[in-house]
Amino acid sequence: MNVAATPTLPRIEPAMLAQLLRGKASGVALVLPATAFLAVFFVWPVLQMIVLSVTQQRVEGVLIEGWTLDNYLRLFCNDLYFRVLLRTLRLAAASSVVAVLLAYPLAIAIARGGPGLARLVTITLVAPLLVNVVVRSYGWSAILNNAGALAYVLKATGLSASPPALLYTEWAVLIACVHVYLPFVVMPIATAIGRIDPSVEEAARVAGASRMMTFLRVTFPLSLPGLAVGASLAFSLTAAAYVMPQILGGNFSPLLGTLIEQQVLTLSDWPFGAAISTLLIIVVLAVNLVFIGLLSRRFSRWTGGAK
Amino acid sequence: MKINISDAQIRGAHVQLEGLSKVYSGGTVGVDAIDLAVAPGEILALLGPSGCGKTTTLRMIAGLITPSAGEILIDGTSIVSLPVHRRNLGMLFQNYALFPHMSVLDNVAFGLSMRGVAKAEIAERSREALRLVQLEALADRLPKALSGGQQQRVALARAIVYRPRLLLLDEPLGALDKKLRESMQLELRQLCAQLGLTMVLVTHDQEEALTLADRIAVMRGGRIEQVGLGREVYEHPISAFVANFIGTSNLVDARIVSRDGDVTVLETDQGQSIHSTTRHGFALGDAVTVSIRPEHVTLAPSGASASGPNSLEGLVTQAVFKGQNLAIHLRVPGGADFVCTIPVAMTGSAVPAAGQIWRMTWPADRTIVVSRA
Amino acid sequence: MTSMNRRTFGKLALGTASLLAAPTILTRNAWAQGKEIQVGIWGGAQGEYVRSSIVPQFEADFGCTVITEEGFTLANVEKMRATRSNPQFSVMFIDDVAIPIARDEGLIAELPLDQMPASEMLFDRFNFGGYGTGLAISVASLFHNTSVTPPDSYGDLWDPKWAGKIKLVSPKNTPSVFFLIVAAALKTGKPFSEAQYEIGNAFDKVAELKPNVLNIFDNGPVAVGEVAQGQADIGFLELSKYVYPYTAQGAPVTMSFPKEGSFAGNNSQVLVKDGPNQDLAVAFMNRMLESDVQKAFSEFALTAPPVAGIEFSEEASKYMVYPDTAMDSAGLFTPDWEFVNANRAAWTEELNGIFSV
Amino acid sequence: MTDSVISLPIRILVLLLLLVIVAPLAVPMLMAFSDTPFLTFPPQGFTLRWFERVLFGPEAQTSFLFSLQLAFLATITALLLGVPAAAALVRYEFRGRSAIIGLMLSPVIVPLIVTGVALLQMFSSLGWGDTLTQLVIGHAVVCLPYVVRSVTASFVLVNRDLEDAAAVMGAPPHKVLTKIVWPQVRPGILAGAVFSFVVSFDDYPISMWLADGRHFPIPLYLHGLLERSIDPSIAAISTLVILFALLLVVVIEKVFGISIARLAT
Repeated sequence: MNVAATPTLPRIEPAMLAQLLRGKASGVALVLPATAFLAVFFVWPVLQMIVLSVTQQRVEGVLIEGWTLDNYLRLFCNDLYFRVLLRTLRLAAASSVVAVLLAYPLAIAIARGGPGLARLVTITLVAPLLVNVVVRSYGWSAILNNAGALAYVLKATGLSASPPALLYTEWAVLIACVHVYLPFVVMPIATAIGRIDPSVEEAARVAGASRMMTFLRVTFPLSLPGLAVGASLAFSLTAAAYVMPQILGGNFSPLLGTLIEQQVLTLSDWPFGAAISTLLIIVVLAVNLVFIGLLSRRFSRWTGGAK
Repeated sequence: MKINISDAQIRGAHVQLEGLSKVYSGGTVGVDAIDLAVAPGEILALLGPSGCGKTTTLRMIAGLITPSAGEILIDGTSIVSLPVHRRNLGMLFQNYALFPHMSVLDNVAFGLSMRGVAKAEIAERSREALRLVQLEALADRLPKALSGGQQQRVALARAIVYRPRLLLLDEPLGALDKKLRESMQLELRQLCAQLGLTMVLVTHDQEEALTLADRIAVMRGGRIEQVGLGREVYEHPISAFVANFIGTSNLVDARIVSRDGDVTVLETDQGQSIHSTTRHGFALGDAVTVSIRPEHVTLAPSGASASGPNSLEGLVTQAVFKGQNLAIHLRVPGGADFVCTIPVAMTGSAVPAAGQIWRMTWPADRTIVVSRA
Repeated sequence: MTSMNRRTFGKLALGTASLLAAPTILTRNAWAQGKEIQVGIWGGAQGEYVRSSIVPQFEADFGCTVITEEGFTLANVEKMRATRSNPQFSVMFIDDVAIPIARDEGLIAELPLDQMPASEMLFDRFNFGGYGTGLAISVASLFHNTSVTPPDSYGDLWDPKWAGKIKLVSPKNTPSVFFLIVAAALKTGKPFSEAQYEIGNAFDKVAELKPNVLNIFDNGPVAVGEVAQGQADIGFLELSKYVYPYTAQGAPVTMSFPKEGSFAGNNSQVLVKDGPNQDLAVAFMNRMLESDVQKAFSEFALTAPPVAGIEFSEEASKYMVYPDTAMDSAGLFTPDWEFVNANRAAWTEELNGIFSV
Repeated sequence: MTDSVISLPIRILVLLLLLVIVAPLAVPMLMAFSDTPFLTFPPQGFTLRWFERVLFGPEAQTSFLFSLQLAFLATITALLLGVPAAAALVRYEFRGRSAIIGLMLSPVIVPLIVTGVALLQMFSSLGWGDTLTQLVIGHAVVCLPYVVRSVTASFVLVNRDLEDAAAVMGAPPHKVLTKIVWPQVRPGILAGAVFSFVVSFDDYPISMWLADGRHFPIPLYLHGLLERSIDPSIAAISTLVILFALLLVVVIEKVFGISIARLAT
């Protein structure tokens, strides 16, 4: 090849890239920077926090050092934490289920709709992400409160004289969580649907399946990898949420995230906050592993091994 | 009740397309008011280059595309307003379109379960259909574990198991290798005859159309250029386009200079005279194209006396050995290129070689007059 | 531990620049030239005033750089903790509640009051044992929509007629402690000063309020705005510095002061132990206490100053309890923060248990 | 080729959903024009002064520009780390591969507030890095999962035959990379970049710990405003941010030549 034809590339580069594209050790070389980065700036500091939960505790407002399990004992001695844990799991599960249900029509619109519709849906989903969660939560509160937009519209249209009290209930928290995390569910599902060969769906319809049956028997099962990603994201993010429960739950339905924030910011009880965090991390991790494990094993049986 | 697909002779559907059109939202015309009829049990091929509207037509019959205008009648009843899944059709796709997450048996059973057939019966009929395509042994495999030919046979079983009266095929064998494709073509033909199915086939491969179909509709630019039995279309193309799309033709632009009974005399743009005794609808002075099939041309060494009215000398540019035939490419004065094929067995000692001049002759009754382009 | 980092370079560069730019200042505060301190301030009207008025003037006078960072008391304490080994802040604004904690954990230094001439005018009660000074005093009490007649006594709020109409302050916020003291006082019939030690026994009283509570609010300004909009009748309870800015702007919300008394919310400043440029930090804290600064600051934020001898317009004094004698007669109560801090975690857990459904 | 894949009822449902998604933003947007010093619905009167205050207030401007800078740097960092990692995770089999995938996605699981303070503690005990570097690192940690996720998905789809074909036709590896691989993974990388940018731009829990007065991202500024008083300038900022997002869409489509709709497919 003529060197003059590619003047911007130094000679060494092709060889280097060739090395990168082939060879086994290069795989390790490529993941190394990101792995090291996360090890240093994520795993290590978070581990330090977790260590805090077994080496320190706060007694009457003063930090005491030394190995202890008291922070964890406290989690199990008061039924408050168990209740909150259950609520967190319930809300996170509900949020991911509802988000998945709502995500499908949107994902189908993105993956199978015309370019105009796909564009509209994508922009509507992504653009609001730039608006802070707090503002969006107050937006919901402006809609859901008993003098708010929903009540206003319901009264003005005569649909309901006394709109249901939604604000400061778990419902409001659920609505806001679904709203905030929906885009993170739609995108992977849309990607998964986009990967399904349209003729497979057509074959189902010609074979006598209605749109609904085609979706249930063909599209849905084949979109499971996307569902796994989206649902687990919604679950994880909701489980750690603390803004929405505060603003929209009126603090009546705290989640583990709320308690962590409270321990850290109000009570400066880092060791106990770290203990709650550890509990949250373990629970979310376990749910994710089981959920994704189940789905992906299933799915790789169908399509895996192709490569 | 026991139903056996191979026993039950179905009377294939009678399909009629009337003024069927598809105009896309951008204004592009995909299919332009075509009329077509397919007889019960007939295999019709829609043949044409890509973008000619053949696939759009097939998908309109299937219900996957809504026509802009026109009617699709099956046994005299319009199906245009019926949704896809209520049309009771079978369809084969180019990439098989098997459900990757279902076993072979479940793939085949799909249509039956959509029709609410009882479970036991579904199992029985699905296995029966698999036996028909000789894949019963692979019933529990997933599609990814099958070869391309096996996958298409599964697709076939899936399409016929619920006994549709019309089978639509969208380039069904395009992804298979030549040998497999040929055997599948015969298998398909046999099966259709056995079941009495009507088939509409879309292909861009003239050989496939000729092998599989009873009749061929050659499409071009959203319209049907010519419909007819395979042999008829091959032997009597109405246009240079059809002549060249089905088989190979030597095409020479010419003008009709005189008519005498059956004999039409034409003069090529290079001034040579050609005689034709085939029927055509052109008048004196019309600008037409003359089509001569390579296998109808005979070659003699240069200088040999002309044995008929149609004779041209040309310079051999290439001689290509094709197994049974030898394809000789010649250039005639004035620049036109000709191809003629001669059976290897008949070449004897004198084989045309590049650089030699040879004389081509062909009979007037094999000289076809078609419209230009 | 610290190497020469970019911030140090920045200081050098800045110092040189201001040396050239402001030669006249050299004469008086030459020692402060080019130095930089970081001050943790609050958000809100107070923070806005500190950043837009006090800091620029101080920087001009001393030829130094003051970096302000908005936060709230407990986050600011947390930042001091997290950066204990390598302090970045020099001065922190925190509420008096956190001073004992910060002192006991060795996060803050004793003030060199002799180097702070303006501290002479400081009321005794606002020097917090030499570990900080007050900056702005608010009153914590009930706030209500002006269309509602507020109760004379806190006890009225337990009446079913307020069902679902009260916004209660979150355990996250300091006024939550005041609420617990009120509940204990109502339960025991004792004054605040004694009742505060019986909070542990008063949670049945707290639980009885639950049917009347619409929600528990974290964000004072939002809660005040919502009461102004009529989403709730009454707020239980918040500092005047969050309420009066609305009142002054004509929103239909104001404060009321039940007969049992109200609470003092003391915004304060502390000197971070081993923070950079302590001398400049002390000068800044002194500046915060100077009379003209305090007058303007108080009028802007509608709070009372911790220093004596300032005259206010009638319009401004409407919103503040000043001077110290007025604070006493208004029954402004300051809790025993050390006791509170030792028990707050347990109380919060109780509150969580009661109000989380 | 096929028309009307999406039936009318689904189309209507989608439009209704979009309305609901927009509503909690539209309501504050309407309030941004309200001539009252507090947020109220329905808005009363009409004024542009909140926009004026936000647009010409130096703090809002500085915060906005800083957030842009931060989100940009964090995204670049996350891309530089995440893209090669994602490529390797798809292309190579090596020991601990699934553990590394788990690691890459784990920052989503740990509550951000914990990650933030843990980082602050580490940075301060090491006395290392200026504020901007610390913020970029903190944000890159939380952005990385989104990048790895999107890019991994796009690498799975790359047709290896094309690479072989190009190589056979004489393309050297770097040409294969730029001419064959890059166009195929570009939408995935863009999707990762967009999500990363958005996550960083909207982050509060990490910035809360690592920011200082000179490096003050817009979410902190917004929280500051909320602590101060709830007036419609918060609504005005949100309105402006939405407009900015739409501008960004135009930039992505015109400059990168990628339809925004392809983000997901």
